[in-house]
Amino acid sequence: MTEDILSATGLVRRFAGVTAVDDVDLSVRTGEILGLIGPNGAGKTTLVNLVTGFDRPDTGRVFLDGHDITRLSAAQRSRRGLVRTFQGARIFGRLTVRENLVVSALPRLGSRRRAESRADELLEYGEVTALRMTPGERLSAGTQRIVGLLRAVAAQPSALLIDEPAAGLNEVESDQLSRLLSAISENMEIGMMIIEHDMKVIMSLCHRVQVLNHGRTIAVGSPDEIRRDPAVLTAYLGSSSGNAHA
Amino acid sequence: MQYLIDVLSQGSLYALCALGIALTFGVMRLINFAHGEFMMVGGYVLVVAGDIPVWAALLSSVIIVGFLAVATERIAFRPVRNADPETMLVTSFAVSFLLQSLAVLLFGSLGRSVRVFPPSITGVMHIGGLNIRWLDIITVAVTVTLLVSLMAFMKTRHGVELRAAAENFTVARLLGVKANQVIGTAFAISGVFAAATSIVLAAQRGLVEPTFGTTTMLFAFIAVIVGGMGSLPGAVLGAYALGLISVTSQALLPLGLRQFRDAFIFLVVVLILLLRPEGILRGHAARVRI
Amino acid sequence: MTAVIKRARPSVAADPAHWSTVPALALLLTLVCGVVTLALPQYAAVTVLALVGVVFVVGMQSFAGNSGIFSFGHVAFMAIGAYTTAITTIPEATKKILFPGMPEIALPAPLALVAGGLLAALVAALVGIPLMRLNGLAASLGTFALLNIVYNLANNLDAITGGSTGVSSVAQGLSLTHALAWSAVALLIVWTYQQSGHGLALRAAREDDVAAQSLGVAIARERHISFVVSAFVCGLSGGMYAQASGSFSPSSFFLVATFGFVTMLVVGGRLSLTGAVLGVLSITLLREGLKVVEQATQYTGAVEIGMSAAMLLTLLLRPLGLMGTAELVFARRGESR
Amino acid sequence: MSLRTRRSALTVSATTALLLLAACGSPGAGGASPSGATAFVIGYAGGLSGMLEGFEKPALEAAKMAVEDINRDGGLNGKRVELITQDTKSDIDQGGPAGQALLAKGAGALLVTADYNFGGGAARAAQAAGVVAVSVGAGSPKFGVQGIGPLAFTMGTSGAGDGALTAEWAYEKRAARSAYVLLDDTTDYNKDQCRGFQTRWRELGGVLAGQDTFKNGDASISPQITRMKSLPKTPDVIAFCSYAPGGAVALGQLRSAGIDSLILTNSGMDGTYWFEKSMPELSGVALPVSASVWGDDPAEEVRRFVERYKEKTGSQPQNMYPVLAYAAVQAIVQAAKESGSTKGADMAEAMNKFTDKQLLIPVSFTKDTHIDVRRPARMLVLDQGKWKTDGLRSLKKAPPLFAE
Repeated sequence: MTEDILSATGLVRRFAGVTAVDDVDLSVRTGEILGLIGPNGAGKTTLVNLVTGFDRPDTGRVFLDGHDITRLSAAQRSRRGLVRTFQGARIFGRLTVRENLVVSALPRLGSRRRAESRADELLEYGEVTALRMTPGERLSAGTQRIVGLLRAVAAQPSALLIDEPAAGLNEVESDQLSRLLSAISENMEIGMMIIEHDMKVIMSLCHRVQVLNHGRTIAVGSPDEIRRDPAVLTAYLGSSSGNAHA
Repeated sequence: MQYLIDVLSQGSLYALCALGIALTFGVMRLINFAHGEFMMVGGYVLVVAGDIPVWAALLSSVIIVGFLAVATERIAFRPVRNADPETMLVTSFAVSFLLQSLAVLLFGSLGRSVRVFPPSITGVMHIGGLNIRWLDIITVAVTVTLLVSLMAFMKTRHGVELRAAAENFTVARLLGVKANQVIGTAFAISGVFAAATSIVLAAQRGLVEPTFGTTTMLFAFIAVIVGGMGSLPGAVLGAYALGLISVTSQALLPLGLRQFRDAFIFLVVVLILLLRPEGILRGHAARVRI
Repeated sequence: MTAVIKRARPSVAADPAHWSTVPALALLLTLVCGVVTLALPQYAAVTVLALVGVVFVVGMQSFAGNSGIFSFGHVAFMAIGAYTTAITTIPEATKKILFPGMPEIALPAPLALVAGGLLAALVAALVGIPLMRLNGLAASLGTFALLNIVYNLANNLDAITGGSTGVSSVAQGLSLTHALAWSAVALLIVWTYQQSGHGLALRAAREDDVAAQSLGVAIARERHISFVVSAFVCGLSGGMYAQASGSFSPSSFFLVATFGFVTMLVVGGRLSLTGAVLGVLSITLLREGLKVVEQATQYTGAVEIGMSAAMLLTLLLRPLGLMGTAELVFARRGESR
Repeated sequence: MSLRTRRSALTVSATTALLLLAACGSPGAGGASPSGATAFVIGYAGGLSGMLEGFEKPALEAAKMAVEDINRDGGLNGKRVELITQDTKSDIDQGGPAGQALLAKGAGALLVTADYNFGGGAARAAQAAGVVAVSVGAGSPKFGVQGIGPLAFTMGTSGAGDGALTAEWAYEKRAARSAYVLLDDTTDYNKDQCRGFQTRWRELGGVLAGQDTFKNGDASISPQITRMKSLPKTPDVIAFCSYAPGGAVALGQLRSAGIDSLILTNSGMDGTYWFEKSMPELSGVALPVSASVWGDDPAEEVRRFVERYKEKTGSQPQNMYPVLAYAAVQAIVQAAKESGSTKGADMAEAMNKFTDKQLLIPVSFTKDTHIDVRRPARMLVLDQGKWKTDGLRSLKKAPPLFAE
């Protein structure tokens, strides 16, 4: 267990009688990218919220680098190295791109100057230096997603949860983002978990994939194993046929 | 028991006013400080109406204030509809300031006395040792009637649209709800509530002056937030809660501390907020989705 | 004129944290107030009061602008500053006759102002613990509660505050130079805070609180810091007010003042320091100008109607206020791109 | 993009230019300032619009009448008297600047708003400039040497004195023995009135049945009424320390709750505007005033003045402030005549010696007390919706002016 940078055991979360997350375990190692997939309403976002502290589990615990962080707030978890991105990029609209990154780097680096040089490095890394003084609200959706990712990285996370990075992006943007993601994974000491609908992205990026359905884990394994897993196929076909009738 | 009647009466007054504020808050996130001045205009309509029959005076008050509310929305609020809440708030300051100044110009600052109902129904009934003012009964009755009518209205097509808009304005628009129409309707109803409040208030106070609506409006505004922003039942609940707080603090504080009553009231308000930061009933406007 | 407005727009790719905002604003204030006072000595008092307003609104902006939370309570800090200054500067002899209950503390005038600021900051530090955990409108209502509590106490703690009659005989005399100097101090404090990591983190939380949390911003703590800083500046303005007017009462620091200052801030542009300054100047100017018109035409109501119309028009055309997010800076022609 | 920058620069330049232009364009220098050589100028800094307008506009009309009278009688030592005005917009902060504006136009004395806070600013400006300022009717004993300076005077009476006077009147003339104190703690004047009443009431041997507070903004005083109703016996009188509008609201609610005790209040409840429609038959409210405007003042001059006022303005005054304003102008001119000087210090010196000086109403000041504590009051009693004067009354024993 100690080699897992991020892990969770027995997470349960109920909303008004519905069990959105039901006894889920997960683990991510440094350098690894874990994919989290499942049909709509499977409980993926709720799970991310539980892990990152935006929601509290009814039972179960979350560990970061071996420490129990179940009781910490989202901000506290982030300062300890557990950072997430959002479905919408949630860029700070009236701050410049550079400021977006500086905000993120500040809590860990402390000094403004160091945070700024870190931000500049990452802007270079993400090839968006030209946009450094642009307010976030003026960026295209694709660029916002990239800046959102760089911003999360600026916080120097040891574990990074990425919520649907490619949703709504075109092919080119999606490829660009995938390249950035794998570069980050290779170059930085980081454990990553990605929620994504785009199977192409998941299959090409992830080392392991975990599948949720109705709040429960129905399969964990390599992308190839998952592709062939009968339970996964049933879940997706079943739910999509269910959707078609609804 | 007597205090309970006081609470009911005071709470109903706040509730009437709070519903008007909550309606426009719900559809466009506007904290309308001019609502107090809508009430003030309603009061002056009753003053000017003078000796015409009660029902005619009341009707003209409702019509004029309703029209004023819709007109204000057209002229002042529509252009800033998509701006930040702060901008809309200050816009409502401007409207409120303008209406108050006009009232001073037209009627003077001293105020005018007014008799809304004939003397026969402004007296007191004694029932089993309790003193019940007819006015208390009227206040509660008006509140309940309007509340029931509002609930009935909410079930009609317009009402459903209004609720949808209060829930999520962008989605409602995508579903084909006409923004201008919905907001116009909300203001018209808000105006009717302002007029109703002004009638009850004028009957209770017997005096209309340029700042007629201010205090009640401020308390109702607190009720809306304490009750749950954007939630109509919340506004009503918040109003009665506030009535309860103010009546009990007046009744229970010892004489030496009674002058600090308002400090106590606001202390309790802060306590409620700390316990329930999104209001007693969590309103749609307060909900954040990640 | 070398001062040029710089906009935070993509086309103007310059550093929004330009060093020259404070000097530029200080120069603007000095020019405007200096010229007005020299040319029209009868407006000297108005000018000094406008500078008091500048200090207050700039102080309020450092909280409201950076946190995005609208405050109805900052006038309470002004009250605290004013009472502190009064209590510490009214001569013993006067105190004995007029305010027998007042504590016997004496401070030199500038120190009294700072003491007022510090006490306001202390109160903000205490009440901020619960209040800054609230969000959005609930926080605004919390600040409104603070305003009402302070007003209620000031009105009824007669022995210390002089009750509704308020305090008088404060050593009068806030010269234009002093008022300008304090305005510069206030601008510097607020600008320094705004440019600090704390200011930046809070602005991020203003834009998106969820994202800010995910990046480790402790929002309540950042708000609290901002609240204390802005309370200090507003407390300072209260002390200045006491010295400028010589007398005041609880109602000097209640709804009318609150609405007035909030209006100045929003009309000027609440996201910008320059906006705060310009809001005070333009509203004061508008009011004085309309008063002249009213006096000349004997058309009572010109001021009120004109003010409302101008406010409505400004917000209609510029919903983020006159300045939006832009700041006044010194820039050579072309440098700002 | 340079266009945008240039436009912004333009905005700032234009704003600055506008600032300067408007500043320079305003009068003062250009305004027709009456020449000090041929005229003595009295400035009126008052709330001629806004929330005080109802008190101040009638006062201004009366001040104008006084100036006319004085000029008709030959002016001030051969000089004409002129009245100039500056509207404070009923804004406390505008008091000081308004006073300064008037002084800059050459005012040799100021009339200021009938309130310590609203009138104080202009009075302090006058004090600083060495000019006498007279408040039309501030009721705070601090309006004078103590709170503003030796050049400030008020025509009003003190809350403590008014309260004590009603206590004596009710105890002696109405044989009242039990009293309830209902205090609107919004202003110090109210607190002083209730304090003065209680002090005197105890000294006289009256019973205090209970006390309670409310606030002027309260829409309803039901809890207070409930408390009062729970008394074993309805008190004979209620010392009701409040003012309209809130006072009118509370008083109406007392009556409609069936509490018929005699209500002792103050000049803030003078007038018929607040009850004529809502309670046309209202009775049993008493208050002390310096002059009755309801046609039956014991002094003939006052009655004549009120008639003239009605003729001139076409309206019935709603309170004594026009009378006080008239007297204030007379006081200023008398002081200048008697001292033979228009210097503030000399005029104040003369005013300090006023003892029952007949200026429509008697006016008395001393070196330390610039509020009249001697003036006999008229008790106004409301009977069937009409104010009637219940004779002249002087205080037998004055309570302390300031709270201990």
